[in-house]
Amino acid sequence: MTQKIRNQRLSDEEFQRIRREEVLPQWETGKDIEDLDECIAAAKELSQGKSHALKHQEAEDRGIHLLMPQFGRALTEYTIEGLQHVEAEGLAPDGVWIIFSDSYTRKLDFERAAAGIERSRQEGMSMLNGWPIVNFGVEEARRIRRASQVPLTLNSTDEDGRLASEIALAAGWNGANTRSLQECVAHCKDIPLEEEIRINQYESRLAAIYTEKGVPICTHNACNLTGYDSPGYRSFVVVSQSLLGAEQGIKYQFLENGLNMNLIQDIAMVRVTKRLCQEYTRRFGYDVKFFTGGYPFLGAWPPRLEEANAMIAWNAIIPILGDFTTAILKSEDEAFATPTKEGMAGSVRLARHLLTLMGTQKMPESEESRLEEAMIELEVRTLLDKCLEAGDGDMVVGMCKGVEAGWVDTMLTPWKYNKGKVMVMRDAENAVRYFDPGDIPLPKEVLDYHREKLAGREKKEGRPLDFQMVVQDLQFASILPKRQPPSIQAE
Amino acid sequence: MTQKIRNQRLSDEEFQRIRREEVLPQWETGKDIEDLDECIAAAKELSQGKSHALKHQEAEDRGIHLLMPQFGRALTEYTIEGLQHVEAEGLAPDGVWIIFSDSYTRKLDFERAAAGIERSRQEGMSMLNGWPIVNFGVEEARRIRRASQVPLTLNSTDEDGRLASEIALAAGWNGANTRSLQECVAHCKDIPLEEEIRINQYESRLAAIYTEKGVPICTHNACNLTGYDSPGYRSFVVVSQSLLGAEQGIKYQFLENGLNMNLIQDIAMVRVTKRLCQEYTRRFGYDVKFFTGGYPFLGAWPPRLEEANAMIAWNAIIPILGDFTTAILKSEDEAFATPTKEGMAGSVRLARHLLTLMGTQKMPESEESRLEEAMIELEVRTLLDKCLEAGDGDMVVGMCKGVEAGWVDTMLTPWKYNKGKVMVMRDAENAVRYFDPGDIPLPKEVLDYHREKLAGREKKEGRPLDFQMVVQDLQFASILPKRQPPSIQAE
Amino acid sequence: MKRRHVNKAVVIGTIGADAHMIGGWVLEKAFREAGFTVAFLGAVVPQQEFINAAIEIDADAILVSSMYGMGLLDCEGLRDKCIEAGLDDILLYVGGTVAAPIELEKNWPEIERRFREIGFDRAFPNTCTAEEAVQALKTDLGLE
Amino acid sequence: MKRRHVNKAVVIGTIGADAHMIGGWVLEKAFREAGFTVAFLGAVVPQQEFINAAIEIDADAILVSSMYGMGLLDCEGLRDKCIEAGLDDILLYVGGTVAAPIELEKNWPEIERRFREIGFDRAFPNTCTAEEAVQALKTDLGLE
Ligand code: B12
Ligand code: B12
Repeated sequence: MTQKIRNQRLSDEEFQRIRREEVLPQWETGKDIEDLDECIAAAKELSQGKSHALKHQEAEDRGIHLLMPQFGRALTEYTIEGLQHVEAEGLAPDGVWIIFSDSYTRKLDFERAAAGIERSRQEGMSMLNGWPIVNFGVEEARRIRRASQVPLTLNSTDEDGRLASEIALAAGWNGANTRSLQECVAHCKDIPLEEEIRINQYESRLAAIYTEKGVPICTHNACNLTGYDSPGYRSFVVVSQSLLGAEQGIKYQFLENGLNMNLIQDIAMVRVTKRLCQEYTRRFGYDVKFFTGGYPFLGAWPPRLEEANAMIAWNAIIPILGDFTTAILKSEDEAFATPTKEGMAGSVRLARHLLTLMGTQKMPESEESRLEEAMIELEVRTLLDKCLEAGDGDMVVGMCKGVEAGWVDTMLTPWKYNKGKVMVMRDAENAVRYFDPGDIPLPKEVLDYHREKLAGREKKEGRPLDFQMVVQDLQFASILPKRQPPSIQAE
Repeated sequence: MTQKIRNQRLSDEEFQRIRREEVLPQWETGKDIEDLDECIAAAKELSQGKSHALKHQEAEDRGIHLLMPQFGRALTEYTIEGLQHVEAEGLAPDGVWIIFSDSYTRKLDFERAAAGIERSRQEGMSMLNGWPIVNFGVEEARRIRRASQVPLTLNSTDEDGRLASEIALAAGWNGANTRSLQECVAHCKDIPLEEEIRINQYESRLAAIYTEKGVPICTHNACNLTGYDSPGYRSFVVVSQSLLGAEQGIKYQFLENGLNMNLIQDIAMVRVTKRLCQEYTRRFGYDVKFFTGGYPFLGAWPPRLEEANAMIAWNAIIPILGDFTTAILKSEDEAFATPTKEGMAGSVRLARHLLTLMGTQKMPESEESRLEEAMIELEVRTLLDKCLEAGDGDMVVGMCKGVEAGWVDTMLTPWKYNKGKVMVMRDAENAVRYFDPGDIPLPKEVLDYHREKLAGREKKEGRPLDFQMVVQDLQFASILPKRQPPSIQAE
Repeated sequence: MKRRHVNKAVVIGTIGADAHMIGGWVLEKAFREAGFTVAFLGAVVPQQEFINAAIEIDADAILVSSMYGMGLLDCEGLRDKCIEAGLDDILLYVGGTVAAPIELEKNWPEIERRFREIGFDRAFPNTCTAEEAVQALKTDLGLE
Repeated sequence: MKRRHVNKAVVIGTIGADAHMIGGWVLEKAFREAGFTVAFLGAVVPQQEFINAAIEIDADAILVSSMYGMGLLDCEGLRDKCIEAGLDDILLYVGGTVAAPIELEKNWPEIERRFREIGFDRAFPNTCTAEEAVQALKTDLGLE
């Protein structure tokens, strides 16, 4: 990449040029959505009463929580069948779907996606890990839209989700994401951050155009990342992305925060993230409405029903107690395959009953929560401000410099531009702490705080911290206990 | 009853007389435990490494939580099979059993219990709701003791559990309860409180004698009550019982607090209860060690797996976050029958995994929790002090007067001596509040606090509180949502 | 079945050594609301007490609640005692968690068979709401 | 199978468009600890890269990780390419959550059958620990 990218809104001409030359030609189904105004008009009708943005606004007004399960199968029939099953079992009306596309689609390998569809038909099973939205095109996506009672959002996250989002939005789904670092770190290998940002400026602009023309789009602004990242890094990613999306004109963002499993830390992370998104977007003169969601644990899950249910419950309780708008759900199938309809219906029932049981209970503020928030906030502000400084007030320029220099860094990603000097570890309360902060500019008091917390684990386990623990932590929630056969037999 | 009862230790002669004349003759198996010293010696050996008291002490020292599932079948074989199954699936080593006796046994109707055993053999199913410990006698109880790897405690709660506890203790189980009001309110109909206290002075003294002779016994001091009682009343029952047990010489008490489903209120209740137990026992010069446990929701459970799992999870999370020593477990079978071994194994796995996930996370203190504690404490102190005043320093005399006058009162019990003027209701956070305090001496600020909380529910639901809500609250956690069939069919 | 005159009166209670009374309490409210005379006996009620109360209020039906699992055992003989007392055609309902073994409790047709065998007219699982109970009795009494 | 000399060297990577690399990372650590030379290729690795690396380090085995569900599709043809490249007797292992349909993923014998059919020597479910993986390879190489 030689082209220098900045945080700047795409002009209408530039947008149209990219659409025509880069995006729609990616696959043959692009030609069915050439007329953008027609698409927007159709979307307006199709998403009537099923708008992600408005559903969230309504939930906030009513003081309730939404549930957000996930589903996606290689064939449209399977996908519709699954959605309807789960909706009937308790998702509707206060729910929203995340529908996966498959990983070939995400890598723009539509030939292999086509082969996967064929293969799925032959085998009578879903041989792809999601619904290949681009291969099926806009009319099939509209069929799904009509078959469901609740808002649909698309998860087709990777380097380039533009065509997938175009099709989804034109079908009355909520398709778009506010992404940059999130994608590089989670799913990419070779793409430079500049190029990823350029691609996603288009997608954000697309969402903004729909919004401006009367179809409010609420993008997902996620920090699932590698599934094992410090809360400060997660929060930084979301706040920086919020600025990128806002510049393109996005008015609603759903902050999808990957949870690390510590109640206080996770809630603190989400509160700080939302607060800083508001503060920084305002500072730059944008006007954006933010909703919050908790994305369930993204490390290895246990391969047994009861342990999975413990995960499902704890991952719903954190968002409820944290007063996030939405609890995203995984299922008992997590360790094996993408969720089945039965598995997802089970999670919805479990989470719904938690909502019944818990009423409007919330986690109160405490000294501990204030301290945790203060520490995360300090870390994130330091990073944000360093970016803005390095970028001369331009977040995009600063982020790119930060990654290059390694002071924006995380641990375990396939992305070659990440330095990977950072090392994180769980403390005794399973909060994620820096074991080694690498080159990130962690304020001394934050580093001391993390060290102190890790010392607590050292004390609890009665052995010094070492690299082996870092490795073990990756599977802390997936290893099942050994059976304990009776030592004394009944007589 | 003409005999006036006081909170006073039974003399050895009186104890021996009651044992010989009242307790052992209740059923023929009483004769196998005539020699108390022999029983204690056997218990000492059999409970080696499986002592309830010492296991709790160890858990406290190690900073871990114990799990306490429940089981009991009409026949010994079924019972042993179940215990071993659950222990192998994760209960051992850090668990403790509650073994139910059946309800005939609890009412001393050993003839019907015998018929139930016979019937169970004929039908090849457990036709009783627990293991009839008295009919089977001490040798069978020892067989169970040997077959299990963890401490056993007996739940044979009702008017008179003396013979059952004698047999259990002699078999190396932990048999005894510290009971008075708990039993009257939960299981009795006609017995006067004085008589119930007299009966239980014996049981407490029995536990103390075992302890004095080298077999430490930790009694259950419970407030399960009607399953739907205000936290203040629950706490009052436990603290008053702690004094009665302590006077008889009990050195360890397991405070088994029925949970009402509000995180902050339940934790506050348990903390206040433990604190006041310590304070009041010390004030009277007793030296008692207290452990805490959370008894799962005792209202109607949902008749479906996933909803039951939500209950199991929330009922384990409250004790873990509250740092209670032990989480008592119910199972997915709760709405249908006493737990199956498969159901209990499932609960153990789920709860164990929560322990893994949560590490040493605890609920921090907050303004809300301090206020809740202060309100409960004020209510309980007022009741305790009023009892001591009315009883001229004697808790027993005061309690009896309080019940008679109706200022010790709860809502829904079969016990005819309870006035039942009190009415409780859930607030918007599902905490239990006084809708009508009847004649209990609730300090004005406590009453105001409850009213304010109930007003919050009124506001949330947008309708005035009424009696119908009291009735609905009884089934708030058991009604399953209706299916929502798709309104629009897939094309 | 030949039906006697209808008096809109029921006896409600929990049988045997069973201390559960919340279900009965909820039923009582619902039946009163529906215009019935109710003799509510609470919990731990012996068979004979049900019969005495039924005679006293001239009841159309005895609603036996049994929650603790020994309902099948506790209800045996009640129909005979009714007949002895001259209450030949009184309706006998049972409801709750009536059977200790889960194999039985989840096999409702078998439960119903067993209760019919000992002279009961209907058996209700504990998922039955108070409104459903009222509705069933009204139907059986030809009230609606 | 006739075995060539043993070089204690393995190639590890995640195949196809699959971005998961934590499992491979854990395996790498374990194999290094056990004294193996490891070429760790990370994620999103095309078939040819595995083969190039295997030639470069003279590997005894290629350990293909596949987590995202399209393992069966992505692995087809790898054995043929190995043979073309002269790696006739190299061991081919696959591991992870290899099949998108849960019906298949929970039917491990069928998964093994399918992978054997396309020339793999072993297939491991994602409950396999790194230590077990090391042990299996040592056994196959006659090292223990
Ligand atoms: C609350 C409760 C208690 C309270 C009772 C408080 C009170 N004052 O009543 C307390 C804590 C004291 C208690 C004690 C015991 N309980 Co209890 N208890 C329950 C629980 C959790 C809820 C029952 C309830 O109140 N439901 C709410 C009311 C409104 O609903 P309901 O009773 O089901 O009634 C409705 C319907 O069933 C129907 N209905 C009921 N009767 C009838 C009759 C007719 C004719 C009709 C038409 C309809 C009908 O209409 C009602 C309104 O909808 C149940 C489990 C559950 N269901 O979740 C266990 C349960 C009933 N208890 C059980 C047991 C075993 C006991 C104990 C022996 C202790 C123990 N081992 O746990 C003691 C009983 C001792 C004794 N002598 O009876 C078992 C019974 C097992 C079985 N059937 O095989 C249960 C099922 C729990 C379990 N799974 O182990 N219990
Ligand atoms: C962490 C994770 C991620 C992280 C990956 C981070 C990273 N840097 O690797 C992120 C968030 C980025 C991610 C993304 C996606 N993921 Co993912 N992810 C997981 C998760 C939760 C854990 C995987 C993990 O790291 N485990 C810990 C490591 C240590 O264990 P492991 O990988 O299993 O490896 C061990 C063994 O399997 C074995 N092993 C592995 N390979 C091999 C090879 C050989 C030869 C041998 C002997 C042994 C062996 O040894 C290892 C050590 O014990 C799993 C679900 C689960 N298992 O709980 C889903 C899961 C693998 N992901 C899944 C999917 C679908 C995706 C996405 C497409 C997004 C989505 N729809 O959710 C994208 C992938 C996009 C792409 N292009 O690949 C699905 C795959 C479905 C399927 N197989 O049918 C899973 C199963 C979740 C689910 N149930 O839906 N994911």
